[in-house]
Amino acid sequence: MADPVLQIRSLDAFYGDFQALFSLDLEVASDGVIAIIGANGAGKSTLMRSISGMLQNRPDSILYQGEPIGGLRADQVAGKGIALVPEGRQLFPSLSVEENLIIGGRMRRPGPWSLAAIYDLFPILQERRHQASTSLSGGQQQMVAIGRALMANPSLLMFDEISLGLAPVIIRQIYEVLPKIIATGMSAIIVEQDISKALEVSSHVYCLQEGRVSLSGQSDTITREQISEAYFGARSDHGLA
Amino acid sequence: MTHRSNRRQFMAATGAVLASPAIMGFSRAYAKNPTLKLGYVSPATGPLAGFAEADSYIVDGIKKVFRGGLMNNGKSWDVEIVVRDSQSNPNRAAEVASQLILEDEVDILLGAATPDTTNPVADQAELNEVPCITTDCPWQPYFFGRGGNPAEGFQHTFHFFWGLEDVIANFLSLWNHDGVAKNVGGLFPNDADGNAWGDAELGFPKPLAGAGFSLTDPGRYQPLTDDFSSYITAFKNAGAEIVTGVMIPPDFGTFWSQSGQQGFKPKIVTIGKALLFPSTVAGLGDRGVGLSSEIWWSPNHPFSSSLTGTSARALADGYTSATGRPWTQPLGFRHALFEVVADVVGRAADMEDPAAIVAAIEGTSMKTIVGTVDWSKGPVKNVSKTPLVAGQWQKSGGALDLVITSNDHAPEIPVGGELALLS
Amino acid sequence: MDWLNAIVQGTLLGGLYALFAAGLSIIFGVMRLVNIAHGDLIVLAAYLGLTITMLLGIHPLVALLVLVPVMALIGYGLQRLILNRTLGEDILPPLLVTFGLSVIIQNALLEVYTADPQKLQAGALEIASLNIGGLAIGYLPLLMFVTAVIVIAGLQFIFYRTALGRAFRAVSDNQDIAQLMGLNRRHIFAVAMALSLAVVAIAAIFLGTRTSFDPAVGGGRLIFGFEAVIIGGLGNLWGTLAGGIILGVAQAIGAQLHPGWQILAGHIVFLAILAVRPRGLFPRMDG
Amino acid sequence: MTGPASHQIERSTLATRLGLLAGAAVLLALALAPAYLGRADLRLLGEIFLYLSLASLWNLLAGYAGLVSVGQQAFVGIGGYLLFALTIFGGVHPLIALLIIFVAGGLVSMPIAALIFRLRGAYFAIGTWVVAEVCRLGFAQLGALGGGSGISLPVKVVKSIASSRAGREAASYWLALGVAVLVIAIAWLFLRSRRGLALTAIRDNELAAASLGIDIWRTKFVVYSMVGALTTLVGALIFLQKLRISPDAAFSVNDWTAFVIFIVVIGGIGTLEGPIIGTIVFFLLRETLADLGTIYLIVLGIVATIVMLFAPKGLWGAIKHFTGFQLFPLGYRVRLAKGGKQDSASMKRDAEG
Repeated sequence: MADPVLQIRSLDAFYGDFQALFSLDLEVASDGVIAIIGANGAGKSTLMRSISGMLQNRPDSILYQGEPIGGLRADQVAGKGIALVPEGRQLFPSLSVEENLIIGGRMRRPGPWSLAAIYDLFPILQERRHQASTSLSGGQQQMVAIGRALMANPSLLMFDEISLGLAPVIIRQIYEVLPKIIATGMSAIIVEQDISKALEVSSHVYCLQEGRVSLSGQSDTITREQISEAYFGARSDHGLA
Repeated sequence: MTHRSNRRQFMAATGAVLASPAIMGFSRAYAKNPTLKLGYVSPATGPLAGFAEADSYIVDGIKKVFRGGLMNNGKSWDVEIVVRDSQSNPNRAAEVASQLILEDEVDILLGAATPDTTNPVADQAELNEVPCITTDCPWQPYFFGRGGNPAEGFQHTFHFFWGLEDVIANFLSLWNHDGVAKNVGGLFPNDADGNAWGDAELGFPKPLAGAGFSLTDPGRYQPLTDDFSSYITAFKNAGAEIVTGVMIPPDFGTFWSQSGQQGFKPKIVTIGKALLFPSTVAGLGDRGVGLSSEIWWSPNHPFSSSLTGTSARALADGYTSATGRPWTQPLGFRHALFEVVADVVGRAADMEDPAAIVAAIEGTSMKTIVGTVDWSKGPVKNVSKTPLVAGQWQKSGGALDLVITSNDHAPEIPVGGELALLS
Repeated sequence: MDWLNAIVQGTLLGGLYALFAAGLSIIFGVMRLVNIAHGDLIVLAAYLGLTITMLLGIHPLVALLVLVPVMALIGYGLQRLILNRTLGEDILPPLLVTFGLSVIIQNALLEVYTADPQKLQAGALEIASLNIGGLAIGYLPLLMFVTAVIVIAGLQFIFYRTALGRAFRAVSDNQDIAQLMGLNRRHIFAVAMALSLAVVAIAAIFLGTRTSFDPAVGGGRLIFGFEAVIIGGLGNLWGTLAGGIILGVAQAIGAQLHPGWQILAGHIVFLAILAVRPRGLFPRMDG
Repeated sequence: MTGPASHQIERSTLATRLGLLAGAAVLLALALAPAYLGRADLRLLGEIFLYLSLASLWNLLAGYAGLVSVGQQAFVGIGGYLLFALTIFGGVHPLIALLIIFVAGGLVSMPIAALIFRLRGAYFAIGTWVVAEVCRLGFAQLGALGGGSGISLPVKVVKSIASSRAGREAASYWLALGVAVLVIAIAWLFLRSRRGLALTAIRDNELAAASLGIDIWRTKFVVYSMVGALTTLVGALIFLQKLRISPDAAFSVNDWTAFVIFIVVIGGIGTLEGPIIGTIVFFLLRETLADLGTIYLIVLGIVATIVMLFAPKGLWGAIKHFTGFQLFPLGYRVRLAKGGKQDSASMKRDAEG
């Protein structure tokens, strides 16, 4: 097996005095796709913030291509080729659709993604490219957010709750293009509430509970019972919908 | 019986001495010579700092003169001068004055430079019944600005300077010039000086009308105004050939360059306050030459110090050689302030009694470096007037100089040249 | 005619206010920084300009070639070393720190340059004027106004047509997400402050040529700058120019009615506009 | 772990109770000060109390209600001018004038609030400043009150407070002490009241507070008017000491707002104790350095800047962080019955939020 693109080794993450992640270990193989699931407050967003540099940690708790990045700022991490599609899309309202995309590509890393390639993937964005990003529908905004991250030509792309708040038909469309995107040569981390979607696109899955990994395994072999237990803790007798 | 001894006795009795910061003043009772404490408030910092630029030079010099002590009733008194900065802020002036009175327990309070300093200082002194002498502020803003009543006057506060009637008389003789229409434009701000100069009863309007001049006075502007177009338009419409006012330098600067731009070319521009200091006028470049102003004091004044015998010329030269800066008009008045103090100490019947000090101030009649100071001859109680002349900033040999061109009202001060028209 | 003249002169004065305000508008737009020291920085720049003209014996307008980069550098350093530490949700820390800076600059200038009023000498330009249909329009105010328009147009171009402007707006919209785009907000903020102080340098030269200045005059002008920015609306530099002109004309009309109402009229127009439109006339961003 | 018997909720700790006891002793000592302190010290203390009042009021506004005003000098100035107007032209006794001024201050603040509450954040701050400037320029137009020249308070008005000088000085001292105690007591009681709790909720999260049915506008309005009324009263007392008022002095943004903000920030914003510490530090600096002129102001600016950058919760914040002590108990602590785990942190709702 090739060297992993991302290794997380006993990561402790804090918000001030409050500890959100406890000695967390995680690994993303080169060209691999992992899914991260877990209940609200389990620490998924904290993990995203930690990897992307929005939350700074002990430098060697996060290794990217063998290099410690845990202590870097978000802009430095972005320069190394890690991009994030943030939860809730978070487009820049005072930038037009095209400007949102362009600013995503301002690191000018080489790779397959360009404005033309994004418009190819999401033709509707080309039509709307001069509009204010806030005037688009939720699904279209998600396309811009994905395009904006792709423009960086990242080696590791992270999706934080991309189906949140979108109509099922839109979610389906997005999950249809997702494998195509990843196939252009990158690793991915997908944070998702929809467990079946998460298992469908990933090769490996981690489940977080109260800031710790409660379960990890191959997406195709893991069972619903295992997930259910990992979601709600050992004593839970709830089933999953 | 003074408040001071009151407090001392009380503190000694209660043993609370150690709790009080005033312990420093307490030692006086045991010193060999008694100490006279003078408190002096002036605007060392802030927008008015120009008025106080010579203060430290004067105070240092005076301290040397007073080193041997001042004689009173055959007894030598050491003199301590406590200087406080008003920060050009009347709030702060009141604060430091009250500190000087209550904390430093000064025997005489002194203050100088514009109503923003003299009035709060004098108000605190009056309430706390401490003798107070101030200068460097026309007497009307001082007297009426504090709600003074000519019939009663004040109990403890005294002032020497000239008044509006003097500045008006001097300006009028300056303006009585062939080829200049008797048509004046007035620029009076809404501050203590401006309101006094522009006052319908006490200010410029009445005497000007009496002397056959017509005055265009659009109203009081707010200091630090950025646009004087409305004034310029009014002056142009009225055909004003003379401009007068009492302004701060930035306002005059704005007015004067806008006048140039908007084609208003008066023949005489005589402005109080803004044109006092050489640095301000030099800052106006060629446009500063030919402007005229009141002159309270200059090296050409034929007076000398009653303390040191120094002539006005020597005082100004001493300042220039010590600091490298040109002389300024407040220089003489600062020196005179301490001349008056020394004179008062010499005559006071009892230095321990504020009432005796007040009586000595009232009885002052002396020649100082700024002229005669005599409170018995004042226009109102508590005010003594010093002579005033007027002149013009002229260029001689490349250097700007304030030349006395009119001495009708103080003939003892020699003129140095003639008024030249601006256009 | 008098009224027309008042309006024309007021408009030209609006150019000066817009120059005061343009620098504020940039940093307020990019990082919501309320810079109380802005007025004192203008005075600082005027003194530096004075020193440059004296040392090199050059015309104040030529001194801009030196002054603009110097002030920009000061701005960059100031932001990176001090002001960046104050930025966050709370508007109080920047407010207080710039209040502190204002006091420090004012008194340091007093220490170094004394309280003497100073003025920049621009020679014949100061009083030369153009006569249009009986209206005398000074070249200096005209130049000031034209400069304000050019500066505003330039800033608007930078803001809405360049990569730097995109970065400004992105950081302004959402600092965290902008960081994810590889934008270092500390650097972007510092560049914005550098730009702001470059404009301050231009404003300072005009202020110092127009009338005399001393260390204390900065604060009084500051409030007009803020008013122009707020009247115009956040993120809209043309709005800032409009705001400056509205203030200038309001003052001129107030003065024509009664000299005492001149400054008051500007403030009242400001409050009236805000009472009706709390976000200003032409906002392009959300506060 | 549940059940009423296993824990009790209380506001105060032993340290707090001791602190209050000590505070009461200090207060008594201060009240008796005219008997044993000299005039200068009384005067200085009086000034300290007035600044303490201004600081506590501004703190209530900015630290608790989130209303960062740089225009409180509007109320100080209005208070001062009303005092002069009422006593000189109305012939009202100064002490009665103070009562009228307090009410008038509240009334004046209401339309101002209605106008500036439309503004948010920095716009609000600038708006308050402009309102204060309008007051300054407006009073400068009132010729009867001296216009731009200013006006002195006739000595006989001051003397009507008490015939003897000692009596006047004591009265003026007690007024200042009284208003400081009044302000702090009102702030404390208010913060413990229902509205005060709502205020803290708003400061912590405006959206959440709104969803809990708290009327944010109304709550802030009440605070603003209350602070306005009290600030006006303090302003009247300040100018009763200064004896002279002019528009620039009355509506000085530096004297009545910038220095007050310095005090609150140095002491610790958002705590009742902060303004007390800040006032002490401010006056220590002033009394030791003020003779240095420009240097003093530069030092003051530097101190305020450093505190804001490196100890944003101020000196009291630092003290509290290390000791957990608070003088004015606002928070609740859960004390578990014996055997229970000591865990106050999760339920503590202290003043810092």
